[in-house]
Amino acid sequence: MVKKWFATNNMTITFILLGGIIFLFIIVPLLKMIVASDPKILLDTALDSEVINSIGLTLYAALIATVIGFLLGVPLAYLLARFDFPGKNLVEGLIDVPIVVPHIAAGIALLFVFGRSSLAGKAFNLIGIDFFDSIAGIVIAMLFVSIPFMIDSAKEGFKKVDVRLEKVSRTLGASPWQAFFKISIPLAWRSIVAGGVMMWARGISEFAAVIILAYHPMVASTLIYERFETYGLDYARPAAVLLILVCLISFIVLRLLLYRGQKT
Amino acid sequence: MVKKWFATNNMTITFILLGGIIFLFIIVPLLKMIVASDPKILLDTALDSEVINSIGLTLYAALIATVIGFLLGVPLAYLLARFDFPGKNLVEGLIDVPIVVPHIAAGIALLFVFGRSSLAGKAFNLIGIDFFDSIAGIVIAMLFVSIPFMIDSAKEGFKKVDVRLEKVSRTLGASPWQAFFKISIPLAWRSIVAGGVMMWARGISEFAAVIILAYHPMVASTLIYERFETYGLDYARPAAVLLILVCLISFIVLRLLLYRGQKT
Amino acid sequence: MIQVKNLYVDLGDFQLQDINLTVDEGEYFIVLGPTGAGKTVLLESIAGLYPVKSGQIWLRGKEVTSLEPEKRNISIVYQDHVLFPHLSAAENILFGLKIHRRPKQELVKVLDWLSDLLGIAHIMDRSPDTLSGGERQKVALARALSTKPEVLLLDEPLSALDPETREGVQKELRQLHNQLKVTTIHVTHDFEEAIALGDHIAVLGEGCIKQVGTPEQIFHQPNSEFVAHFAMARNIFTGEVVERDDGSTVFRTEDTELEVVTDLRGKLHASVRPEDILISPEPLRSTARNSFCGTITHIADRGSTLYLTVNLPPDFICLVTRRSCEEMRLTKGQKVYITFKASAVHIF
Amino acid sequence: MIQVKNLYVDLGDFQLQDINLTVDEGEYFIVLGPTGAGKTVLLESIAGLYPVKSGQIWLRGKEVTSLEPEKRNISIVYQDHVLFPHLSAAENILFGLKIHRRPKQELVKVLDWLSDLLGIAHIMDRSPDTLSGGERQKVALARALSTKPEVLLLDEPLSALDPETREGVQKELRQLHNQLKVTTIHVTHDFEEAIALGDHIAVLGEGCIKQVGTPEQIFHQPNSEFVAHFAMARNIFTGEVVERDDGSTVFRTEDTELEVVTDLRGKLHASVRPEDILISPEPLRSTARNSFCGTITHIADRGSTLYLTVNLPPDFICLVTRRSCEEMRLTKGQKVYITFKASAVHIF
Repeated sequence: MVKKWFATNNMTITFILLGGIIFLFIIVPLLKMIVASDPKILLDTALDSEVINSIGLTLYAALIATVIGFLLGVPLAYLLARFDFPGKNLVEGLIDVPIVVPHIAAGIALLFVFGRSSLAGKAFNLIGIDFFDSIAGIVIAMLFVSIPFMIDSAKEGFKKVDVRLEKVSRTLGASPWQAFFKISIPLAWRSIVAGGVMMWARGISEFAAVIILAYHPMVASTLIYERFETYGLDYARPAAVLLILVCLISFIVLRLLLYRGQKT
Repeated sequence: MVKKWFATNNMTITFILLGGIIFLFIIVPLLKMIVASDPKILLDTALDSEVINSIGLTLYAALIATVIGFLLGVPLAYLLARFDFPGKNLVEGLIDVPIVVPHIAAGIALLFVFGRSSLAGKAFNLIGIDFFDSIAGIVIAMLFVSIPFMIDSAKEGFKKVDVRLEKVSRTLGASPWQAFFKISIPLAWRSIVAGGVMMWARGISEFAAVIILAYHPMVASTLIYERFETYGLDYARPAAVLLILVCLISFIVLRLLLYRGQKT
Repeated sequence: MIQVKNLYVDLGDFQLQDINLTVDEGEYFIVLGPTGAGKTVLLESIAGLYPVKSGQIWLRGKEVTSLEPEKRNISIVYQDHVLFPHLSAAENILFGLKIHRRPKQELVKVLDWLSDLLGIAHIMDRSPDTLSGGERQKVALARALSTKPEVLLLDEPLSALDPETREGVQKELRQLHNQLKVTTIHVTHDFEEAIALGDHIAVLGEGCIKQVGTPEQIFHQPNSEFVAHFAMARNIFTGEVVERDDGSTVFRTEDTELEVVTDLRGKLHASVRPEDILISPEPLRSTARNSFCGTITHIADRGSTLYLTVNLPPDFICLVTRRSCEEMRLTKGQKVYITFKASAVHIF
Repeated sequence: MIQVKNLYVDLGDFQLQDINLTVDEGEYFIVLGPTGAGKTVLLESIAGLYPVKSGQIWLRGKEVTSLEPEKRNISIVYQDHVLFPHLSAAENILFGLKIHRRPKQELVKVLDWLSDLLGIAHIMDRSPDTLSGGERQKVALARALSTKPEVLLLDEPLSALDPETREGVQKELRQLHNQLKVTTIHVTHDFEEAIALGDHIAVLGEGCIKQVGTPEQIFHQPNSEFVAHFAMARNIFTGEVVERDDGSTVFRTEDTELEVVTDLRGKLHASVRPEDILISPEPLRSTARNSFCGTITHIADRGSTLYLTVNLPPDFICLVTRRSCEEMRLTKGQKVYITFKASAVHIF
């Protein structure tokens, strides 16, 4: 007689039912919206230059934010993984603040600091960068809300690299830079890329902080919102489906590449 | 001669400078906005019943979403932590989809499934629940975008509980339910609460999915956005500062309670 | 009484097959096997904590194969104790009784009984992570005994302890069992531990039961290379440690008396390593306290070394180098003297 | 030559204080100390990988205390090897030379030289996680040697290996050092390993250097209880393993010859445990291959056991029970015979 004590009691059955509700709640809306779409309308939408441009802009701006996040976040992650200093807990807590601060309020705060009338805004204006209603504004909004993902993931990656690997490389003649680029970065690479993917996805998904800084040029979310406000659900839906598909497919492809890289 | 090889080379100095930029980018906007606020205006805003109501509504709706997330997410987390089944990776991947899906699009999808013209919407209407422009709509929008935090955190918590503790309790006469409530839940409690705090914070911070389902009653983010759109930055700022303060203070207090609980 | 019939358990990497065991009421039963032989899984299967592929488990004449673990009244003590970390020692011990909603005065009584029995009254309020290995062990035992189980399962209870505590705990386990007479299944990889404690021993290896028998049967009549491997390394005897009138301590077997150095007393076992035994044609006058005359009954050639079996009785297996053997012209049937120091006898 | 002067290192829990060491050019220097004595940190301090609180490190007459590790040309081999997991064995070995941008033909030459020297040519393309412990060890050694370091630091290089490989690797380390003559500092907690390999030994304990000297000085003249604790447990002798004309293998010291069972040859050490030695008033005719006449020069009372020092020469320390001693009326100055089996002599 085959028996699985852990699977046939009424608790696990109850849990499967309860867990099933929340699981369905997550996938049914997305699935149903995708399945219910008329392929023809979807194709038309995909050829709508306004939609293409806004999705392209979204991906592009999120990518720039991710690159900036990589250049600035990875060094910070390395420092946090390697060194202890007084107040480190506070610094780590502050880095995660963008996740818990309401994004609308974050947008207001960014506009307050980087807007045309602020000091920083004027300084950047001198070198030709304007954050209001511009790609630069979209980028900093995305950067602000998504940077914690990069820092946290890279930090965990560096923590898993035995510091003695760096020490051995130093005794073999490597400078701190060489130890970092030849040992630490290659070994933490997967965590860094995973953080980058999350950061990029989070940047694409941002709406609240973006519209405060830059309603125009319209990112995909803004376009969908405007169509929803102006013409209603049915008109907004195909663009939303398209955006979801682009996000999910990019995300799946990137994750698969990441996992394939793990095996070889 | 005291020497710290790992702290005085030019790489760490460069990293401190680069990391410092992103750290300042995160805290300066929030700090400056809070510091630059006129306490009198802030006080007036805090007494503005519209602001109080919207912040109260936000906290309340996020709390309900968190409670639902607890009731439905914790069982799912337990199943994922304890059992292996074919397609488990897929299920875990799908649970994280709300983090990467653009929130506006998620709102559209939710409205499509739960709106007045949909099947589910009509069914819920029969028992008196309407998701359009209602607290129920705000709650499911918040629930959708924040549930992954609860599930992931609780899952990690349950994974850290030695399954043999449950087994021993079973041999001592505990039913699966008793083992769950007397062993698994108490031992995973900190992770579950931490997940709940994250979920609550994430619910409060949501804007995009909420406005699609329920522009009214206005959550704090919607109110700030409307004031920003209608009257401009200066008028929206005090409410934003107030919301940020409420969020940060709640968050800090909850985290402190959580850490204090850890020590005793 | 517990019976395991044709049990088949899948461990992923390998299987336990055709496991048949009968453990009598009140017996101390040992399952002996190397690390990774699936001993823990076997215990979990008996307790209902691991799914059984096929076969049956009978407890006191009833089939319990598909019974929930909480309805079997079988307790388990894991090797690393697995105490509930959020409960004090006393709460750990009373967990089972509280689950059964026993009245307060019974809880007090049982706690008093167990803390007296195991000598742990002073640590009752402590948290598990402040306890030493030996203390955790005792709390885990008390917790397992609190529900008055029909069967007690012990998973390598001595191997997580340091060598100093181990001997004491082994003695206590014996005493505890003599007092309570609870049917016990104890798994271990330590041959001497098995001999010292077991009423019966089952040798588990390569996914099945290799031999079941009394300790004497296992070490005198191993039925396979696998079992012999456990037994061959030492000369093992059953007997009693007593003090002689002249003040010396001896280990008395049916046939002979060995002088030993030990603080233990009573019915025990002794072992002597073959390489610690000296062979000579005449008796030796030396500091070695044990010297016996016997006959070489068998010579096993192992290349540069030889194993001689010398019958006094009992049989002693002795290791000598080929050069010694040739020089002294040792042959089968010859009378020789075997000599070893009192400190070379290990009592357990 | 490397000199450590008044080194003070903070380890958080405790400190290394007043560390003074002088290691001559080409010497094999052993730092012997118990686990947790801060041996690894001492090596890291010498390599510049751990911050020094005070004191100085001199390398070939230059102070290097505050020099970057990459400019010291000191290599380190950690106990668990710490190979770069993302690089093949060959890439691990060539890491240092590539960093120094050496020409391609030099890389090939060095790789050939090291893979010949250590016999690892066949594993060059493998990834570290597919290598056995012994292979990883050799790759780590080759990597450390690739940059022709002035000083080689070895952190318990033998303790992560299983006992079978250990003896071979120990021999190889000796040979390697004889060939390359690179100044080596090797830390270990194993007394016999220290004796077998060290030109000089420094004993580290309780945060400071307890004694520095040749192996003979350390085991014959321990200057403190702490050092004696390492040395006391065994009779240790220096000498040579040779084959006699009659085909037997003996360990020849200045004063005597012990018959032994070993495959090792050459200048080595031997140890005999005091409890393996038999004492008798007359010579014994037995299978024991070693029997010598000597004089009891000292009796140390340890309660139920006694330690006798018997001078042949050399001195042997022997353990006997009080009863044996009384029965045989052993007294200081008496002539006795000591006997032990060839297999009781441990060669290292």
